[in-house]
Amino acid sequence: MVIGLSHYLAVAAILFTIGVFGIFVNRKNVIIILMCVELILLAVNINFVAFSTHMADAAGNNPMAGQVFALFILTVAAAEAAVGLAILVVYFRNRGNIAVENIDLMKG
Amino acid sequence: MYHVIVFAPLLGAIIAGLLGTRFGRQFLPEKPSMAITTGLLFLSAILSWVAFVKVGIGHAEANIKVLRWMDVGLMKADWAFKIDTLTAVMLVVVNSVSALVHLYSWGYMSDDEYKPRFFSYLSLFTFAMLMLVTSNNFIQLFFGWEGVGLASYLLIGYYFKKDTANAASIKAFVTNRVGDVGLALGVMTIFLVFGSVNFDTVFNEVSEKKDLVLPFLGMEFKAMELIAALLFIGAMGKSAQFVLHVWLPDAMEGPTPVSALIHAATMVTAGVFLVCRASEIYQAAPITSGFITALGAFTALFAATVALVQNDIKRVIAYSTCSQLGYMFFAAGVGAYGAAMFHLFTHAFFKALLFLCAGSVIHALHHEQDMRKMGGIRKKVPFTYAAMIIGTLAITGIGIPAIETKIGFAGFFSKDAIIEAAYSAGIAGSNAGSFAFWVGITAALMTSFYSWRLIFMTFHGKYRGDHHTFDHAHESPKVMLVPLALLSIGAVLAGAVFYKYFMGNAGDFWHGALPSKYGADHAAIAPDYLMAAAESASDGYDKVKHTGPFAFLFNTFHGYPRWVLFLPLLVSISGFVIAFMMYMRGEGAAKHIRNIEETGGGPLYNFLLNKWYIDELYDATVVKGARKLGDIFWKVGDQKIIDGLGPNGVAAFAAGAAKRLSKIQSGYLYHYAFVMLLGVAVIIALVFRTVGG
Amino acid sequence: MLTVISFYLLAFVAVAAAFMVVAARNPVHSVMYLILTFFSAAGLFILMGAEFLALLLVMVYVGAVAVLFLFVVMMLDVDFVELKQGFLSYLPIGALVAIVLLLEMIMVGAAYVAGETKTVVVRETGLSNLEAFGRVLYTDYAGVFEAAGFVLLVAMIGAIVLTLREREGVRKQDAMKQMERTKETGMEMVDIEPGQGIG
Amino acid sequence: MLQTISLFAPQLVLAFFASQLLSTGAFAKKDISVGIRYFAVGVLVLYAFIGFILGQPTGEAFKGALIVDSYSHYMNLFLGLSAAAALMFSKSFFQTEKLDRFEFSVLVLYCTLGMSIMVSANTLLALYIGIEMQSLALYVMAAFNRDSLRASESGLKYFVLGALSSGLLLYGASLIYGFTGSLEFARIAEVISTGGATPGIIAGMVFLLCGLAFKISAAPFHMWTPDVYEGSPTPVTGFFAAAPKFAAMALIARLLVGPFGDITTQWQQVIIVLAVLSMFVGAIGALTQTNIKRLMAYSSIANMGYALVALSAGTQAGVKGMLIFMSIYTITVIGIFACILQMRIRNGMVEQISDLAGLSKTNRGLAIVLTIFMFSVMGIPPLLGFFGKFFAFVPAMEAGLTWLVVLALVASVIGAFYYLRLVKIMWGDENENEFVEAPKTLRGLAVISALLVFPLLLLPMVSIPAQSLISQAAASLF
Amino acid sequence: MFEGLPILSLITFIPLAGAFLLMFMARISKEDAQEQLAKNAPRVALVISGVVFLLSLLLTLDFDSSKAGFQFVEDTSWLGGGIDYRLGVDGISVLFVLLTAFLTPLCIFASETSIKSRMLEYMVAFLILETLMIGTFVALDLVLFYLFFEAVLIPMFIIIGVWGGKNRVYASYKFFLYTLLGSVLMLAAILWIYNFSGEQLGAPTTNMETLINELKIPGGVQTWLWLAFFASFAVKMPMWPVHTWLPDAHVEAPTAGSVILAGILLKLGGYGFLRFSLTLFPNASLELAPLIFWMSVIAIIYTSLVAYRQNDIKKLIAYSSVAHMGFVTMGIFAFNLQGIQGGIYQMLSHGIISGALFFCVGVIYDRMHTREIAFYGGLVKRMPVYAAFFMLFTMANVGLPGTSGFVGEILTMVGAYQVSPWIAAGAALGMILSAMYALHLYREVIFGEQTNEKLDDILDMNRREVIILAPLAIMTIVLGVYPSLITDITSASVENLIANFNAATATAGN
Repeated sequence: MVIGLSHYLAVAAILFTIGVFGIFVNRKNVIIILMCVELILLAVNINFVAFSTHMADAAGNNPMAGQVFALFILTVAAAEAAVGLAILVVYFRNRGNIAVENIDLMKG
Repeated sequence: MYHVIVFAPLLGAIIAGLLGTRFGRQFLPEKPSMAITTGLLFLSAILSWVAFVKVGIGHAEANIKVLRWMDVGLMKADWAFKIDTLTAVMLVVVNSVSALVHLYSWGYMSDDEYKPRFFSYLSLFTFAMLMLVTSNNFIQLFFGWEGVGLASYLLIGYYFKKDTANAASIKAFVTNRVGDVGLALGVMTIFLVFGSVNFDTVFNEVSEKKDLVLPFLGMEFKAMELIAALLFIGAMGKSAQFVLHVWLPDAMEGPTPVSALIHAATMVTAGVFLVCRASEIYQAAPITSGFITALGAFTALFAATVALVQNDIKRVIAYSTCSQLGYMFFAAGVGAYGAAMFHLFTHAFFKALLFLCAGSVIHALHHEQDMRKMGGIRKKVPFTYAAMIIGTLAITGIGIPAIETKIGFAGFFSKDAIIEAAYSAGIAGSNAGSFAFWVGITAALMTSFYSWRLIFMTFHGKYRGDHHTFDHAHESPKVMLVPLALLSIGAVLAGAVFYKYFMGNAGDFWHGALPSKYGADHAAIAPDYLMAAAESASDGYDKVKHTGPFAFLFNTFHGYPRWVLFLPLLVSISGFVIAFMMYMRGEGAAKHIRNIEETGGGPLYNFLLNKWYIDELYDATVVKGARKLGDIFWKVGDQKIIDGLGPNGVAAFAAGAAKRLSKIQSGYLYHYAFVMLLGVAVIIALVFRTVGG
Repeated sequence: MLTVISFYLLAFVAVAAAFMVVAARNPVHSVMYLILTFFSAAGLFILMGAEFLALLLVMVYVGAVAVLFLFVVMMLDVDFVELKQGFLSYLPIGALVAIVLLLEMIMVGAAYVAGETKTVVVRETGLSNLEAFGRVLYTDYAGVFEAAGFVLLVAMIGAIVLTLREREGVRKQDAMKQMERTKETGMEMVDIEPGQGIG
Repeated sequence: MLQTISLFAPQLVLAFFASQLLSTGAFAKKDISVGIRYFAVGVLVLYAFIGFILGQPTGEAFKGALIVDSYSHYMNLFLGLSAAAALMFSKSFFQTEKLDRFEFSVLVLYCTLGMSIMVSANTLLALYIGIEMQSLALYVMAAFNRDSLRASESGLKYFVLGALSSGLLLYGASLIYGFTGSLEFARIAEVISTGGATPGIIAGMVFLLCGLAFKISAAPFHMWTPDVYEGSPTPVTGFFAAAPKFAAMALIARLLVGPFGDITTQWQQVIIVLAVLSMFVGAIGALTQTNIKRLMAYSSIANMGYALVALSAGTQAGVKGMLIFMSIYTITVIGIFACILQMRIRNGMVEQISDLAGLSKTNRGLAIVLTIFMFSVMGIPPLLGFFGKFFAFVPAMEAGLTWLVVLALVASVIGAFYYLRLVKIMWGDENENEFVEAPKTLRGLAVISALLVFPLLLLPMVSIPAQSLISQAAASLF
Repeated sequence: MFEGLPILSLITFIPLAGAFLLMFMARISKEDAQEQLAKNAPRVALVISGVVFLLSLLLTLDFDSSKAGFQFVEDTSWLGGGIDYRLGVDGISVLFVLLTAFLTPLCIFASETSIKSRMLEYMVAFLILETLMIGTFVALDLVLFYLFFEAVLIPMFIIIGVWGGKNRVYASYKFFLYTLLGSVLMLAAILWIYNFSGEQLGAPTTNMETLINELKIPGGVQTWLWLAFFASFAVKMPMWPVHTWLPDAHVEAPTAGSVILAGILLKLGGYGFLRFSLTLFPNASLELAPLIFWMSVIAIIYTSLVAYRQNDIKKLIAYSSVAHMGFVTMGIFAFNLQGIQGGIYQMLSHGIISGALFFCVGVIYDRMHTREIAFYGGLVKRMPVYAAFFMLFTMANVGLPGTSGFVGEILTMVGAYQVSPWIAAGAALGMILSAMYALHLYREVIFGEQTNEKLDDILDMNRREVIILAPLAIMTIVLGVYPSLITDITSASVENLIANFNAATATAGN
């Protein structure tokens, strides 16, 4: 049994789904949602790396691009996390808690 | 000349209408506007007689184009005059009666506050009627047709404050419209068949298109029958024939001169005129002609029965008019167009006379019209009384039959001519003809009865109304009496003088305006097809010689058995006798009136009094039906169905959808995320479904 | 064989930890599980031969992001929130959608495997992973790299704009102010009357 | 070298001046936000026109990461000007709300930089970086009024969902990368045209589109829009509604006809689903709204649907139609927000539709201008909005999507209802509020865009060059 | 007369320029001058629309009625891609231009006293409306036509919505959305045609002349396109069963609004049928003519009966408008000279008559502020002049010969009769019903005893009202007596239209 690309893809898919699932079943607090987002990004990263390392060595294929992309995702995810948490903090200051159920001031 | 004849009344109407009424700040005072209209009308009338002589005797027919009118493809109709004898006769009738009515109205309407308006309407009516009779095409005829309808509407509703007058005017207009629709459809059919609406073109081509068959409303008809029938519907409306007669009695709400002018002498005869005008077509339409005969006869009878019991003086005369029109129609139906026109002509005089006399009585009694409240006023209004007697004698057809010298009142000649025509048609094999003949006789009996009943109830016996009124009753002023006198002369002489012309005994009077197939003397002869049938029949009416004391009755005079000639006179006299017995003997009228008040009258009496309940029937079906249907269409159709399912329904649906949508938009992050992911899942599934992967 | 075992181990840990991130009641625990997920993922990266990214993942995510999370969780002092009634009734349909999504994604992966036979690993090209990065990152991707820098800058501006509050009455260092200080401004000569103190 | 620089001059201008302004602002002793705003506006205008100033150079920059063509020039023009307009009308709002900070201008500049990268993106990586740069700036701007619960809530929602959409987008990108072996658009297109559409590519494309659909708030990825529009400070909402939408739409167009040009039938379905849902959700959702910003959110959802109808044709005419539609929509939206920002009564901003009651009496000019916008966005001729729709639907018709066009038209009738309500309230209802005089800039902006929306642009001398510019832009994608 | 002068553009856009002038004046004038300006606005508008009327009168006189094609054609490139700015008139449209130009000044004149608020805006709206209406009739480009056709909604919506009665909101919405829904379907069809013309003719175009003469649309599609156009025109006409917006709109609209609505806007539908349905989709027209026929007849009978039961004067007249429009559609789809000429005639005459009737209602509404039939009664005593005018127009509405109403009705019926006697008979039934409701109205309002004390001081028509109604009355009679005034102008174009139609349906072979 060889561990091939599809194995990694499956792991990534599962992580992605957990992340997604976490977003919409989570009723506790927003910060978990942010973590779920990180999970999603991680899943994507696994995808990229897996594709990149299992790529056919054909003309025009660019194996490194996937890893570079993953690198940038890491970077941007960090930036995103910073902004996200900043917004969260602002929200917390205004609202006093970060329960997801309470974020419904605007609707309709 | 013809321009003047036709347009003088219009000019009068415009002047009086625009300048004389308050509509135009009354630039003209009352008197001048009345004088102008009346003067112009007299001018017109005099010229009409001139024209009558020129055309009827001198045969100076004319075709005059006035102005282009409709010109759309083949649909060409101009404002134009076709002057032939038929027109000339009508011109004389219309203008003479109208002029006299104008004059009469000076007196009758003297205490009215809108006189110029009234005169304007009268002149307007005259103009429309003239347009009708002078028309050279069906469209202009239709113009006149509806024009007189309008004028009659205006005149019936002249007392605009009276609700009954308003209702009557609308009823008249709408009922006429029903007929007009028939006429319009007839005109359309004519256009379809002939590709033209000009009289000359159309009538010349009748023989070619005789056997054409047309589909109409899901059935197949012979074109000529269809046209004839549709045109006749128009005639029924205007001439108040049964089914569409309901407006005429109600029209008596209008001032009496109006009744005389419109509802006796002119407008109501337009139908007869139309049938005569289109005689070429009717000649080619035997079935319809038969129907006309039957319906005309029936109307004559029906109206006469109703007239027997009416108490309103004008209504009696109105029903009498209706009945007389029936005579004219059955004459036309059996092909005796000349007789029909003749009766139209004479009837105009004596019926106008009767109405004007009635008007005079009403005027005298301060607008009392109920005969039950009259009686014994012959001394108060002797002149009117005399005139009325003359009129009654004329309508009942008193004269001496079966002699070469013509002696008799106007009605005698024309009515007898009609009855004889019906008789000969019946002999010739037309069932409708024989039906018409016997009905005509019966109706003549009734005519005589109700006419004399009117005389007796009004002028004889004791006065039954308010004595204050009686004391103030007085003979009408001279302006009213002059027309009475002139018309009386007409009622006496019109028959005797013009008999030979109308009946074709003095040269070719009609000169092609009517089918000219007349016997040597006395009355018309049935159309060709009937004659052919009669000749082939084995037992001709004059084959068997009668003997005995009354044999002379069965001998022929000018081809008719004498009893046919005597019977009308006989029933006429019988009618007088019955009426005399009932209303002159003893207490007379008063007893009858009391009797009915006490018992409420028998069922037959009430049936007749209520005019066979035709009005009620219409009210229950047509009027209520239209209302109900209108309500249903409006409240259910428009509001519930169309709006409910349409705009309002859609709006409600959209609002509902919006509400549901805004519920989904809950504000919760997880819902939002869920929707997004659901979207992704669905879209992927959707795309893959078609990819097949 | 070792790779197989390590793969399944790491994959299992990653998935389980990820699940716990969602399921844990205490946010602090969630963060911890997140860190565990990252570690396992880093292991997977190494299995695939992407050592540089594995290290980066640990450094950036565990070192920076996760700590940031932890910091915020602590700072906000988030309460434990009990699961509410609606949760369970909502769960099945949520799970259903998630599973559908998962199936779809796996289907895609499976299709790939069916279509692709030969897989190569980058390492065999003879370059180390780090070297390979180095060759392209500042050449081919220089522009994007610059842009990524701006992204970070934007994030920084954003974070500062949103959270920095210059409160009154808070003592803080002002370098410019310090440097601009001269003897004249920094020093005030006060003549103190005996027994008065500085008033 | 100069040639190369001229290629990415727009981005360079933005990056350089943004950083300059940032440091100027950071180190300035006083609050110089006003000055920086004007400067930023200048920068944006420069950015908008620089491509044209340099003679519309074309080529690839940054080793193929960015592509410069007529399309990107056109987009830069529009993005720059609409961002400048948004920045202009933020002034009075932020000043009166005491929120004015120079960082806002800088963020707008960076955001625009992100958008300019998006519209020029030639690889998935550049696309991602561009989107993130733009998005991060937008998240912050949404929450810019940090003391307002609404603003922070909208920022939070926007952020969380935005991150989720980024995840989707990235997942798609990874699939595409994996199945084509490259991130470059040209290479992807090549692989697809030779190897055909594998499920992986299609799935990747769908994920990618879903991620991008979020950015243009196409249903069912629209859920954030009403809340964020409502909560964000009004000028920010105005900015949201204009430039970023257009940029994302342009990016989608580039993606669809570029790398995915050969799988039109597949993406067409996605676009059609998005279009239909957006049109109807937008139209129906707006019916019950009482807040004018929320209303505009739904309106923008619906309008994105119409733009997608144009794109769904997948032809050059389709792209052209989309460009025309979005250009007109952008102008309109800027005008509308300039009007909304003028809704100021003595107690402060008002956002309720009912507050507009009797506007035609109290402020006739504003009422007329707003009426023009409403009828324009309804798509009633002769206003420009009609022509936007006209040119958007023609290509769809050409592509045989008659039913879609009919649906779109029906949706626009439903949509007309709520715009009408606005008109009715302005002209028909009795007035309750006395509006205070609006600042000149806002009035100017509103009037200028109203004049543009008014058939001024239809005059042959304007419409023909404008059309040729847009045609050229659309053609450069093919 | 007008060589080298873009006369149609002038006629079309002078009112718009006038509207801008008014707005500009309002903009620059000071606060205290506003009132003065509002007072003078109607006069300015009157002058402008008067100029337009004169110009269009000259245009009509200069029009060569012997030619069937378009005249005074202007053709300037506009949007590119075959969508150009093309104007022109033929025998059919020139009269509608004249009618519009004729009615607008009257409306403006009437509004000067009856409009109480926001005079300036009202005048601006009216002038814009005039531009749009004239534009619709002169446009020779499909898109340009649609532009004007649809844009009419804007000022009309505002006129009803702002200056309307109590229930104006509902009415204006209904009016707007109803008609909008109809016309967007037409827009879809226009888009299709535009696209199809590209396929068939090589280059896409919306030039109506080219499309009419050269485009051959295949049969099955014709039906769909026809239906799409029909949706729009039927709503505008309005035909049963999409007529329900009209009574509401009429009732709520201010007098002049009603006049324009009935006088011109309804004609856009009929004009559209003539201009597009018959020319672009001849086979579909032929195929679906029975549908139109039945809808027309149902409209005539149904709405007449509904009209009979109304208790609001305006609503009654509105319903009668629907019935009269039934004659128009019936005539047009008879496809013969009489029918089509009659349809055109009926539209023009109805424009005058119903306009006049709405003015008449306006006269008493201005005095008493109610349109309840029951409120009135016995007006003839106090208002003889009014009664006379009202009588004339009522009779014209009934279709009395001698008035213009008759010519249209009889021609359309003659036309329809040649195709189907059933239809003509049904329409003829409408003649009776029209007499019923019209006379009922007249009786209830004008005749009878005056019982309502509030009517004691009602004044007769003032000079202004007479000036407004007199030309309409004169036109009603002149056109009734001398219809060739109109039929001569239209005949060449209509004959050409029918010839083309017959040629197209004959070659199609079905």
